[in-house]
Amino acid sequence: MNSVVKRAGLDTAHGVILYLDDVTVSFDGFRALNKLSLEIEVGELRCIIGPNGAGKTTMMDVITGRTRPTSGSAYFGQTMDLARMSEPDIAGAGIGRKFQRPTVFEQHTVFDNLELAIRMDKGVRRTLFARLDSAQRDRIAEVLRLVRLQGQENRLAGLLSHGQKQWLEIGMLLMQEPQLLLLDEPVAGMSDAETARTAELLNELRGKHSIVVVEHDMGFVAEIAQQGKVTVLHEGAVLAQGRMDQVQADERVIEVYLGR
Amino acid sequence: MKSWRYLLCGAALVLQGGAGPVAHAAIAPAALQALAGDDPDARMQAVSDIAAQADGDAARVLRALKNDTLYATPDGKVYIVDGPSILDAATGKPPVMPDAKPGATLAAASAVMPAGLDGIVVNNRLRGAVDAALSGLALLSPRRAERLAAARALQGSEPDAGQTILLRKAAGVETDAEIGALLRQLLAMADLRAPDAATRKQAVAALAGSVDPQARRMLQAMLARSAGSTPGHAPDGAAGAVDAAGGAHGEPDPGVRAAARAALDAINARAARTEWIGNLFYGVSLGSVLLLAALGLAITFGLMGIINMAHGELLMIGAYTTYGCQSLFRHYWPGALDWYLAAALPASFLVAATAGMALERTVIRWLYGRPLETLLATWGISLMLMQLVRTLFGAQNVEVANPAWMSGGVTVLGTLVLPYNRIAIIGFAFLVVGAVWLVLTHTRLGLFVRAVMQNRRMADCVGVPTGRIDMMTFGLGSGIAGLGGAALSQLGNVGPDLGQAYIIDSFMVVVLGGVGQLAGTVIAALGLGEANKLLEPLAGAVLAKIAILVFIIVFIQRRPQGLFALKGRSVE
Amino acid sequence: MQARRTFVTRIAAAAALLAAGLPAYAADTIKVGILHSLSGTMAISETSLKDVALMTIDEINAKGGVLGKKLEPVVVDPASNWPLFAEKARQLVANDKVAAVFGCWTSVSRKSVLPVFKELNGLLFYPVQYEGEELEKNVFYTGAAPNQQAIPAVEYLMSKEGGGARRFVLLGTDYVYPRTTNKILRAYLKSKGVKDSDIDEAYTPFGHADYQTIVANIKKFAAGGKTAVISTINGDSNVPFYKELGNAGLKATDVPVVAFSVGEEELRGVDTKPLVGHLAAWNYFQSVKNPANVEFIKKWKAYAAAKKLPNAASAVTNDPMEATYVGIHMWAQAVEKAKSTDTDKVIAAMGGQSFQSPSGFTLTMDATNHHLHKPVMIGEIKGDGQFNVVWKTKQPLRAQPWSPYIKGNEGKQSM
Amino acid sequence: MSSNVMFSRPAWIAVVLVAALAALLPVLHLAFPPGHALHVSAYAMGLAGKFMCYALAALALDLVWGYTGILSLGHGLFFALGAYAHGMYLMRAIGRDGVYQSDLPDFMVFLDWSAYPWYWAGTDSFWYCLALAVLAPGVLAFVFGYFAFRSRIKGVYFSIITQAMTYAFMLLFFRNDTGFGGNNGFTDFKRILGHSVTAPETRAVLYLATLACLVGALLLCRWIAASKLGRVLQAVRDAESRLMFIGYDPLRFKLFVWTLSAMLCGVAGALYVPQVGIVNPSEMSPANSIEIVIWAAVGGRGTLVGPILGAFTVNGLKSWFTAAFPDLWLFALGLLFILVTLFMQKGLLGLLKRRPAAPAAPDSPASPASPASAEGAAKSEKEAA
Repeated sequence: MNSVVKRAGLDTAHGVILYLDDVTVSFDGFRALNKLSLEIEVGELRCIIGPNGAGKTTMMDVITGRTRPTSGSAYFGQTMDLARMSEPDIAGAGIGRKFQRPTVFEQHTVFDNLELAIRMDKGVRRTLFARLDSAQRDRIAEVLRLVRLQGQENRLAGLLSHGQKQWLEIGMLLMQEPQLLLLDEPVAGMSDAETARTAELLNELRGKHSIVVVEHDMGFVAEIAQQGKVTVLHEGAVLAQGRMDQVQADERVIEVYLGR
Repeated sequence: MKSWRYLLCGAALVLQGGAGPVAHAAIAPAALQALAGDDPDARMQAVSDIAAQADGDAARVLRALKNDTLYATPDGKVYIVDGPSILDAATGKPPVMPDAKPGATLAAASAVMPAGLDGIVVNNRLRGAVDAALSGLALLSPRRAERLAAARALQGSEPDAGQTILLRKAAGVETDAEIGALLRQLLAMADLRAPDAATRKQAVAALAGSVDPQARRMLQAMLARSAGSTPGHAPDGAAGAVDAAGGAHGEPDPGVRAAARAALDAINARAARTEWIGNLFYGVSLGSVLLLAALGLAITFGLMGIINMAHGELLMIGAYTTYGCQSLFRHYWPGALDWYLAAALPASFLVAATAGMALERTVIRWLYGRPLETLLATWGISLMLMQLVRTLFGAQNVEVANPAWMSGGVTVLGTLVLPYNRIAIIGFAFLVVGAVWLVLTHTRLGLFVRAVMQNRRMADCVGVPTGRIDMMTFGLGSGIAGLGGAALSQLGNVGPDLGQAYIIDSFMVVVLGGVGQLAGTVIAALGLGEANKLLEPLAGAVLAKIAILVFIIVFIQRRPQGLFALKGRSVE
Repeated sequence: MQARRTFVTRIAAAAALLAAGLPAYAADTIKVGILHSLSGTMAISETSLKDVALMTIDEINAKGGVLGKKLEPVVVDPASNWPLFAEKARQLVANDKVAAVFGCWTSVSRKSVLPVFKELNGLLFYPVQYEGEELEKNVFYTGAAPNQQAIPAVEYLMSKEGGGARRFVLLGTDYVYPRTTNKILRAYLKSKGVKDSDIDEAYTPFGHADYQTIVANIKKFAAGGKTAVISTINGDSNVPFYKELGNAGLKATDVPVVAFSVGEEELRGVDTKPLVGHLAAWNYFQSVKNPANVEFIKKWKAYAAAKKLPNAASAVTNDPMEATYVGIHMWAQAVEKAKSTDTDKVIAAMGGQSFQSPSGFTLTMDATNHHLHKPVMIGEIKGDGQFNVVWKTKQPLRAQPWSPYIKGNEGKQSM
Repeated sequence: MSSNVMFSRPAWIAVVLVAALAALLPVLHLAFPPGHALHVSAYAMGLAGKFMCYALAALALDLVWGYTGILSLGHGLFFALGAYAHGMYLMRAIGRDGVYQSDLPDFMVFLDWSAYPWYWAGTDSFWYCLALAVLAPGVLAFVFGYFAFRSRIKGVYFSIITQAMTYAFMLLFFRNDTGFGGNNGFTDFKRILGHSVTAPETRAVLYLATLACLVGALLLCRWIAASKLGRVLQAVRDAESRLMFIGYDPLRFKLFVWTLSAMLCGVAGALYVPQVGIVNPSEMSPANSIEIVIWAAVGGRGTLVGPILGAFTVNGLKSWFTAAFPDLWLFALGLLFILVTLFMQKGLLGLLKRRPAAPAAPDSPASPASPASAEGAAKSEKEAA
């Protein structure tokens, strides 16, 4: 089950890269996801909002293979059944995930972090004999620039600021050249300046990858969603969907989310 | 043993005179002299002869013999030297000596007596005879307990003629049902030898309810064939099998044989049942031991996540504290020695708890969040504690005696003996569990403990003194371990290595139960105990233990979080 | 990378320390090695042997030493770790140049040092009863061979006095001494017409602490006829075993237990009241009455008190301690006779050495098999943790390290 | 800038230097007569040889603990298995010189066995046994590891079940009926490949072989650590889930390093037996496994020189203490462990390298290696490179 580099089998014929169909996840009775259905189109930047416990993270878990749906199906493209794949396979297939709390390899340099993430055969033997070629070095340099960490490459990741760690993590995702990027609260705990730069970064990425952003910060969402679709989750199901202004107008949303 | 006939007369006398000693008759010096001599058979004879007197003097001498308080001088004068008092065995009066006052101490006495006053050695054979004789006398004792004990003591061997007569007498006057039954069974054994089949048949029927191994042996003998047949192997005793080539049956009458077979089956069935129940009890008992050993760890390791390799040594500390208390009582308060545990339990808790808190403050607190480093540090601590005990108390084990009320056991179903100390420990184990549960769920400390364990930072913020809580939690765990040690001291060794014997099992129990799961620990302990004890008869002690370990390894594969795993949404 | 350099210096240091370290020894003393575990599982038994050895050496020095030189004890702690035993033995013989080593308890520790003594032609005095099946030029065995302990004990149990046992439970810890002893006993019992169905053999692991099942089985087995238990349970497991036995109400008058590894020292850890009447077979008991023993006990108690040994008040003597005592004295005598500490000369001189031992007998070292001629005594446990000697041989028996009851041993009786 | 350079120039020099010096011992041993100032006694050489075996075991353990963050309390088992495997050959090599002059080892004759049990088949071949010494631990580790890692057993749980494993094996091997000599194990070896095991030359060769293996293992581990795989291993230690989500399958990496480590331990064991002349089940006692961990910790975990240094220090001290203060040495040793864990998280090596401490990585039972020492690891990597 070597994770393969060429995106074998990713078939986006119908322009849809991710299908969630009637996905239900329940932990001892509690339904974290309740018949959630969702489609992400190729190249789309989708924002997902929702109060705590709406099931955002669980949804991420289902997509990345950490949690198996109790019922329903999750497909990557037309053919890949995410419910049957292991985390590494899914990652290899082209789904990158950024966690809520930034997780990078704190004991490694920024450079090593990116190098580890680089898109290649990640089996044991290949890793043991791996050597960096110039193309890969260029790629790393490029990403460094993209996530605004040039000049930091030899620092230990553990020494980076919170925001920088977030970016580094995004950078690692980019090194994987994923088709689909899942970003869990990318600006949580960031200063306004950092938030702004992150927004820029996402806007640069728009179109190059399909991106799903889960976020609380409405301002940020408004900034990156632009005319794109915004989905509101509530109690594990889609409550509303549409352009930001539509969603914000929807009184059910106001009811549960903006809460008053 | 023809002596029983005298015994009978004596007994008769006793009966006439009602209970209690009759007209005083000194003991024949010849008998005493023989007793002091070293011709074994003569000594046996002497015991019989003395027993034959069946009076207070006889009983006194026999008891003295049994208790190693019978002394003799080279010229065959025999004295009962019991602590400070000296009595002339023959008369039961203080010895008439030129210059020794009555009640002089042994030292004083031996000073005035001919040199070489020396204890009369008893070996098992003699002791057996003495016991039998004493029981014989006790059969007619006014006290029920004594009679019961006597009747029990007489089991295990076939009564001889003289004994039988006495037994009939006793059975005749016996009012107590239980004792009566025992006596009748003893008599039934004698009746098996009776000439007429009817009596034998009755006897066999009576024995069906017996738990006496001797009865079983005799029944088997009846069914066995005389020629080349072994007791314990009973060929098919259907009527007509008599003339088969195998030689004659022990019991000629087929009817009686059938009855005997029925009786034997009844006995065996009961024995099997008893054995099964026994195994269950042993399992619970072993489980309770594991539980006591592991409970402290369930707190320090389970709740706090400290891999405390010195846990075993905390058990040891508890055990040694118990030893200390016992010694103190011995020394200052011998009268209350039986109750030293009452002091030992709190003491062992406090000492171990203090030691634990000291460890926590000095070493462990610096290692929170680095569980595998605590492993190394506590390993070092355990080495030091062991060596410390070696230097203080010596490398040898020390003696911790069961209090009188904890030694011996209660006999159930006739043969199964449930030792009091094990029963006590089972009870104690559950008491401790209950106490811990209460502390954790119904006290402020418990609340804090759970708070800190669930979310240290948050607890800190809401003003829980996490540092102190850590210390007290660890102290609690250590204290529990101390209690465990106190309990273990009642079962096995108290030595420097005591801890090492339990540390691994303790970890297995906690991990199997599920870290942080008190209930899990309890179930795991009992489960392992039972499993071990049910396997042992089949596989032997070693393989049983190996099987258990393999089971644990496999089980952890299935449920990496132990019995009581908490499922939930994955947290990054 | 300076780490590597210190790593070099460390090797060098270690080598220097250990190699060059110790051979410088003063000519006016004779060094003797004491190789007993002072830590780990065997410390329980071996520590007191170390102390007795030191006491004996003091005693000899007090009398002017050997060859006019004082004895200088070299004590090491092999920590119940068998490879460490070998290492320490080599250190004693090769570096400290000791004239003789007194030590070892378990068979495996002896086996692990044997090659060292053979290679370096050292001298080992082994003070513990053992399984036999061994004969080494460089070793003198002052403990009992099976025929000096096990067989007489069983004879006694089968005798009228011993209760005339007909069925036997051979119960032991699973290692070589019990295995061998039981193998020999089984053969012996067979030769006495005991059927296999009347022999039950059971083994428990080291440090086994739960004897409920075992005791229950004994009880069951005993229902089949007059039974005796022959216990080769290893020191530490005896306490739980005896406690279980006592509480399960198996009295010595019903089912006597004779033990070969339970002496006064082990009984210190037990409440003996429930055990009265159970037996042990040794070549010495503290309770034997003779001047030599009185003297020995007095010296030991005095030494324990003087050296403030833990619980010196309750100090007792036992068989291996006596064997150590005898061994050291005999070695001293042999050295005097040989006028040298040279191993071969001493070995030659050891043959026929005799010593008035605390056991009340004069023990002689057999020149041909390096074992002592020893008396055999059977003792019954008393309430005070001492033993009543209920039977003893008239004179010392010659050891048969190669038991005639094991096939392949014919004509192997001497070196 | 990360690179796959194994050693810096000075490091190379150091390695060669140490190896050369160590290799000198047997030469001195053979060349000079006892008593000569330059003579190295068999005792000292034996000791050094023994320590090198320990060092190899510690090195192997550190590969899984220090680098990958998997604490094994069962490495003593792999060590012992290697020892037993080689021991089987040595027992066969005794031939008829045993007590009972039989083709079977004494303990089998003694159990009245008439033939070798099946699992002894082929053990009369030195090379087969050598292979066995590597494969037996390897296979066991692979199987055990596969299931353990697959069910994501981590941290303490893993440590405990490895302990259960070695404990179970110890009990198994203590049984006489298991066919490995029970408590006495294997001892009284006579010859190896026809040469007497006690001959000084044989000793020298064994010593050199051990040295070669140790250096070889050091280079191998260094090479792995310096490779990208080495960095993946540390990533497993620090943030396994992140590693998964960038497409690595931790199971395979753990399994690889775990099995390799077990095999190295097997080698150490195999070299150990002929030099100490005995192997018995107590080698499998949980305490022995813990000691290996302690060597690594004392020397400095997460480094490669550290464990070697630690093994020599701890055992050197042990050998010295047990002779110098037989009654007190446990206090000293125990204290040493405590002090090291409290004040020298990077071990002795940490003392030798003065470096500013770095911030702590998020720590949880799942990532045992303490942040600081992991830091030490990362650093020592850097400057070795």
